[in-house]
Amino acid sequence: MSDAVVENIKMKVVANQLPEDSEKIHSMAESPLHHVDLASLAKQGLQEGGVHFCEKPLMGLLTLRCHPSAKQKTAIKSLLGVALPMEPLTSATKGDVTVRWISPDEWLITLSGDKAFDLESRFQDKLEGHYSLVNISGGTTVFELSGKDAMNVLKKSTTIDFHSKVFPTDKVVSTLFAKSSAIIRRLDEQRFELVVRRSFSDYIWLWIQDASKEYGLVVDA
Amino acid sequence: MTQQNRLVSGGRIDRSETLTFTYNGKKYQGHKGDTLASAMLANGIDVVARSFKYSRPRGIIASGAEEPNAVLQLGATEATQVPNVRATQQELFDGLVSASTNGWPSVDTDVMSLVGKVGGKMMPPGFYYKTFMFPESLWDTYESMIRKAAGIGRAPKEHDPDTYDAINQHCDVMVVGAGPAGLVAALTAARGGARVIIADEQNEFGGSLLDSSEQLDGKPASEWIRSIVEELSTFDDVLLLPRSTVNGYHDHNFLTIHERCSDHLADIAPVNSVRQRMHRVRAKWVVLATGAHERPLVYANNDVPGCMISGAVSAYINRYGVVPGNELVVMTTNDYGYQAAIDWANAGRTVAAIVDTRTESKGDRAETARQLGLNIITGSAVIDVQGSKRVTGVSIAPLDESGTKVTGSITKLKVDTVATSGGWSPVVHLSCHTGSRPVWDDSVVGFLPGPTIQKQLTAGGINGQYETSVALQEGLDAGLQALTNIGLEAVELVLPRVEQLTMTAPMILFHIPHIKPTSQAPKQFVDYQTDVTAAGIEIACREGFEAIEHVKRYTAMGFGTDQGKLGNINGMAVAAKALNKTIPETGTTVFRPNYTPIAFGAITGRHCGGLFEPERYTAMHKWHVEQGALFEDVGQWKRPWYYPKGNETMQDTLNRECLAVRDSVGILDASTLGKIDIQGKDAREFLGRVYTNAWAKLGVGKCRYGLMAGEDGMIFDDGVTACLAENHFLMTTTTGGAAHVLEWLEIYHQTEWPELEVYFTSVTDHWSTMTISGPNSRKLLEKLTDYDVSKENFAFMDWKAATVAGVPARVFRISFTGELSFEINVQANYGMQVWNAVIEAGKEFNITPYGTETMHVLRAEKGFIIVGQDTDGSVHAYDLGMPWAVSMQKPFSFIGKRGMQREDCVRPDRKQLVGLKTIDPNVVLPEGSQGVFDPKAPIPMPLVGHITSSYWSANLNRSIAMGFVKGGLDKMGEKVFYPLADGRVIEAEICSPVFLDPKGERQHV
Amino acid sequence: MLHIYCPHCAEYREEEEFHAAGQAHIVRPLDPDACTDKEWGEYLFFRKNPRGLHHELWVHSAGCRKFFNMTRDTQTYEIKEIYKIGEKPSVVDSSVPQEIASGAAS
Amino acid sequence: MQHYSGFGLLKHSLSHHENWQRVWRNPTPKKKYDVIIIGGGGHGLATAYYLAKEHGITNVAVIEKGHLGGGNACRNTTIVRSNYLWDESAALYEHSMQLWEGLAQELNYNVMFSQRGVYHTCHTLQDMRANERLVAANRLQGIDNEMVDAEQLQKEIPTLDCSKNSRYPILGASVQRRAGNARHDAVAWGYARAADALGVDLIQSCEVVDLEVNDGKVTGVKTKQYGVIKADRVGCAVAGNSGVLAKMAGFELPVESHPLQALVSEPIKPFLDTVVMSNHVHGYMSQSDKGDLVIGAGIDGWVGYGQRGSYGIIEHTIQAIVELFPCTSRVRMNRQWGGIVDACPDASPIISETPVKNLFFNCGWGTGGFKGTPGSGHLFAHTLANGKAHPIAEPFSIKRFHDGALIDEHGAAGVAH
Repeated sequence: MSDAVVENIKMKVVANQLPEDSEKIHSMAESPLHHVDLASLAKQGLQEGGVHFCEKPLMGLLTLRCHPSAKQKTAIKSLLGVALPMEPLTSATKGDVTVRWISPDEWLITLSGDKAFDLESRFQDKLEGHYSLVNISGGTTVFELSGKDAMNVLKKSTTIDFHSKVFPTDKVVSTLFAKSSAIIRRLDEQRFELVVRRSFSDYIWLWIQDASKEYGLVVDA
Repeated sequence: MTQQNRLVSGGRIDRSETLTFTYNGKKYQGHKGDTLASAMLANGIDVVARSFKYSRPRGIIASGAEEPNAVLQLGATEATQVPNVRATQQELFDGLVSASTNGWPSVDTDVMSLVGKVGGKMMPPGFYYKTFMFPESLWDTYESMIRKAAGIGRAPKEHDPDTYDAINQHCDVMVVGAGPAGLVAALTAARGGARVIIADEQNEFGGSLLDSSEQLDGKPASEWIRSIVEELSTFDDVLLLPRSTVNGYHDHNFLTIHERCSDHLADIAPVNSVRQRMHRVRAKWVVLATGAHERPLVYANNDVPGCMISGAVSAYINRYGVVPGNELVVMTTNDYGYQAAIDWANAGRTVAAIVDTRTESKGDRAETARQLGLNIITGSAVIDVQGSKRVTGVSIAPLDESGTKVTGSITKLKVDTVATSGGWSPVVHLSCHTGSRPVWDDSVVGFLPGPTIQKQLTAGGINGQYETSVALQEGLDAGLQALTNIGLEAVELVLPRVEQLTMTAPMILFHIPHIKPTSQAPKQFVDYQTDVTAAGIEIACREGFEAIEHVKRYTAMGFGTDQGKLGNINGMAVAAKALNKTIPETGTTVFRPNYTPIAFGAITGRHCGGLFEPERYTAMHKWHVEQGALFEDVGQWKRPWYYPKGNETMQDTLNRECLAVRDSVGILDASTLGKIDIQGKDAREFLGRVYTNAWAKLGVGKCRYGLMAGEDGMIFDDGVTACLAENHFLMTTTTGGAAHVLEWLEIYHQTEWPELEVYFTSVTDHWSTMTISGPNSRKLLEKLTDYDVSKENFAFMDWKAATVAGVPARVFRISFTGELSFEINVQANYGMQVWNAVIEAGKEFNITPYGTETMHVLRAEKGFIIVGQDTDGSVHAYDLGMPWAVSMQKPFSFIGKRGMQREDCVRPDRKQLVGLKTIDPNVVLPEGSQGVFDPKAPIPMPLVGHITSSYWSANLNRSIAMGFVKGGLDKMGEKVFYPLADGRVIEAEICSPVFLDPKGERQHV
Repeated sequence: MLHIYCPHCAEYREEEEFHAAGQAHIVRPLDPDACTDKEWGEYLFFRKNPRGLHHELWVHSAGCRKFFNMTRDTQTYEIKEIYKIGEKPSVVDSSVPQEIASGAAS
Repeated sequence: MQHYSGFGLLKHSLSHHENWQRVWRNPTPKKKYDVIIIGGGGHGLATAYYLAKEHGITNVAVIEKGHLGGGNACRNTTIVRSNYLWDESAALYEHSMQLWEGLAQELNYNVMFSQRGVYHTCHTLQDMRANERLVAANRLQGIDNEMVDAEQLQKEIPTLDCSKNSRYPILGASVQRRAGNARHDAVAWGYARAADALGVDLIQSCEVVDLEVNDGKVTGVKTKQYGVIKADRVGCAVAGNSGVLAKMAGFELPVESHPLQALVSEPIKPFLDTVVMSNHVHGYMSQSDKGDLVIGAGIDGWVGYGQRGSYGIIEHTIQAIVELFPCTSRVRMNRQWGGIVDACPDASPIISETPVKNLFFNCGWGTGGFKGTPGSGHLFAHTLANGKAHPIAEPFSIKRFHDGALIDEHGAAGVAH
């Protein structure tokens, strides 16, 4: 078939997965811990303690798979506003976009939920060559653990060495979390971000409550 | 009750704080700082146990982890019972309740001891291998008798009220043991800037120094300890762990530490805190400063309460202010033994004699003893002990130079305590855990750590260095070495001055001879807890059990809860003598984790009860719970099994759900199916290689079912894959197989076909999947979307992007029920709301939620297989009667093609999956039933295949089944018989597995 | 407990994060259909299983999900080297024929 | 052979047990034997015993590099059962089971075979199907096996948590009541004593460093201590070293050697008088006559000859045990250890001729080795005596890994412990 025809063949499918009207986007969406009603817990529960927890619901999360050529790197940088971190276990942030190194050919991108489709389509238009960008926003959620004992809870839950000498701010690891898994990033000395899978989020929430008991767990809305 | 053995002053206990505890129902008092053992001795409690085999009274021998006798039951309530707690390691707390574990009616007067006395001679090592055989029928009776005598403590009957914890640690230097060597090593490393963990099993740091009256820099050792500990606690990167036993030293410098957080406070941990914590440590370098255990000597009746090891006597006096008796005799082969006598005398009680097996000692300790005017008898030994529940006297006799026989007449001494020292055994246990065998050293008279590939250093007693001054120096050296090894600068550290004592060489002696030969002498115990005697070891050797492992297993030596810490070396020495070999020739001893026992709960940590394993939920889980669904565990997922209404039986529910789907419309939460997004120009080629069927021509917008096989040709997964775009596919897998399939795709891509341009991404959790199935499903869908879902515009096995209930969705027109079906996929954050909308819109069609069980029935009516239920890893596509799902013409030899063509895989008489109709339509064959062709055949009967799926079909108003039958595909219409456990033989006819709508018209409407 | 260096994440991780995937350098025959049953059986099931140096395939399953090779002493459990897919081991047991290190994709 | 009995004990006690005979001799090896068995573990010793007893071949040597019964024979969790799924394995293990029954009397050595029953608990519908299938098969194969529901199970094992609120509630179980435990050391020692009495030379501390093979035929073994010892036939029963021996003979096996760990608690008063295995939560436990809880842990995923595995396996196993038996949470673990299991891809053993003539292998028993000991020895003796396999052993030839006639025991039974 002629090149003209090839042009028309749809190579990949990208579709907006959010309701058209922004009203619905918010009224209909339920994050994995929606049923827990963290807002009420925040009011009723402890107000002081060694560990603070909150969910950052309904963010946009995308998995980028690529062996970027120089050309692709430049294109991706202009698309994300930040260059792909090529150093293992590092991350880069620009505005509300954060890119985490997951493996030599995989990155996890987060941004505000309603911008995911836009990013997908811009990749579709601008990025040539072999790559895959997959929206996983519905299958993933983001937790934040902070406080003076946050690191202890992480040490109970993973085998990672979180000493600031070897785990500075912005470092990212994918690892086991209790009997599930998480992608963990250090936000500052006492703040950590956990990206976890939807179906495991209840388990991880239960685990965190249990492991935090001896320090006191504060839920932040 | 008064603490008659408590000194008015001295020791590290706090006399101002009195604690009350209970032993065998009686109340006693002790002080803060006591162990249960020291408090018992303070109160003059002699008998703490009855021995395992002979029921002999036993008393406290030691003061630490090596104690074999004082093993008690602890716990004030049923739920907090703890078996087999070593009194020497249990700190005293107010309200502690303890009890001895054996002896009836009581540990003091035990009728079994008579049996022990009489029957004892009938119980040589391995006696049970030699008897209880006749008549064969009585073995069960014999065994129940044996089991009555088994065990020490008991497990609680109620659930554990405490919580446990595990935490992962990383450090540069892990120091094991906080004695003089360990403390200096830790401080050196810490000052050099290393990340340090130092752990010690005792409640406070100091190790041997806590038990001695030694001075450092002219001051009591305790002051030096305090200064070191204070400085250590100033470092951010130093973790101090008292009450923490390093129990296991695993490969690549992984160590496990068992910390007792609250066992010293009460029966049960304070609210919100944990009882015990395991530290899982990964260390760059390990410094073993584990010290040494003193060896008792083996002599006649050496188990009578009042017989102790000399170091323990000193420890009770110096650390706890307790003198465990009035008149002491010491027997020693070395200078250290003298210390017990010196401490005893300084405590103001009578030392009847120091019996030194050597001809003389010129050492400083001996000199001190002389200056105290103590009676020293040389070249002699305590060969026998009088007394039963407490020592009343000893027999002393001269020995020959070699210590092998008694040479002169016996003198008797009236004493109530015997302290013996046979020298020290380095605590090499941890160094053995990774397979390194310890090496015997004659100068040390003990085993030293053997060569190892672990990054391990050793210091102090473990090296056979028992003098504080040397231990301190070795600790410093180890600390400096560790720093160099991890590339850090050493910082200066000045060691304290310690008096260097002169010593006379010890005598190498373990087993004290008796006037009678060992076989006839009174019992000379080697391993107290397992009642192993020197005579017993001689018998084992005589019978040909010559390897030390044989000796240990035949006699049970070292198999107690103390794991032979006191006895093993003595036992080897006795065996060596019997075999007339040296100890190294006899063998070596291996130690395995744990160094001391650990509660199962501590190892379990939080992974119990609700947190034993994750429960995975879909976005609609809450709804299913509210609807009263019962759940089926599929992998870690909780899937709705069925939704009973009112007082329906399970079958009622299934009938209702099944009919609803075929008559109107049902809805299933299919979100748990694995989903993998596949992109890249070679995606299609890749699918062709990993599925058994063809993918080259699958058009955009189309779906196809595929089978996945291993290289052996056997089926391990299946599912529908949709072509989203030319280079873009969405693969679905079984719920349980999702993770495995993704790894399967990755391993082939990464290791075999890296040249193929394709990426795989799991989107299982991203999509909520709800299947609406039944004749009314299209009408229902039409209510929820503006998209034209008519037959013309939306054909079977197509997928479309459409907006459902206001949410963008991917709708697949595929069917696992054989009905008109639509699988609606929406981004999971919208799953619950869209589900609600579908339920709402479905009301007019009486939409019925159905679970996995109904799904299984419906698909069985259509003869669709379920991988894992209708397959078991030993069947290929042809066995399943699915040749249509295999494309032998594909250019690439797909995975499984070659495997399924092996000689055995092409046999015509393989077991093949067929449908089975019971002759009596009302009988449902039990799943798992095994078929035979000839029900009259004798057992063992030739089995021709089993029932994999079997249900009552409400739609067909009869039972249906699928199963394997040898050569079944060519046996349509023939009979198979299923003999059941209840004696019935069910007759069934082989048929096509498609029981309903063979033309597939219903799903094509 | 093995402490394993992931060549992709470039740091040591605990064994829990990894899966052993068996002997390394077993290449899928390029023309399976030309293999005899015996040859196919050997490819499927027969292994070196050495006491001593062993070249193994591992995957960092809980981390970067990448496969890699390891040379490990099966007696002492000492890890001698880690190398990526497609690379050859540098630590080899002289008594083992070299074909294992030749050409193999994995 | 000195007869053992209660009266004997009494008699000997009068002479202070000074006159007990040696249980076996310590012979120096002859130049040549009809049969050499490499490996003085349970299987090797049983083979030697049956060679002498059933086939009258007594010019036999068992060559052991360490001490008798020092390998997996003394490292296993002592479980004996025969409820395997496929006809071939069911026949094999039932053959063994029937030899277990009465073994103590036959050997005049109390191997303490205690038929206290073995339960397989079911936690999912899939588990239930697999066990119902197994039970149905066993009954028609002539092997006792039955299903019990959760309620009945709770009655039979009060300490087992059969409630609905555990993570994976127990739905029922299959139980083979003839199954149980035996005293592992005693099995090796009993066979050794009996074989020795029939004239078999048991040669300990003698390491085989090579096999003497001439034009495709084995003619003897080369030992470190005694040089070459000739033999007409050589049988290898060296669990944990099969690969090493095969390498000497110049071929590979469909076998991988993995660490298999086990552990015991401190001795406590018996509360469990049977054996409970759960393939789903991955733990199994019995309680010895000494009072120890004997617990089997999982197999490490990598090849390892170090007789030790990873701590993570111990953690998971104990978590499973506490889940099954909550009353054990405050009980304390005393000791752990590891064995080396030679695992075949289909979890069934190999009793087979090899590419080398007159050289035979008995290996790949995985976790089935201990329970298989008598049957294995009995069948392997037949193979060595006749140069060809006994009908029960035929399906277990190496050939099955070429033609594909595998006997896949994990397919249906999960982990085939």
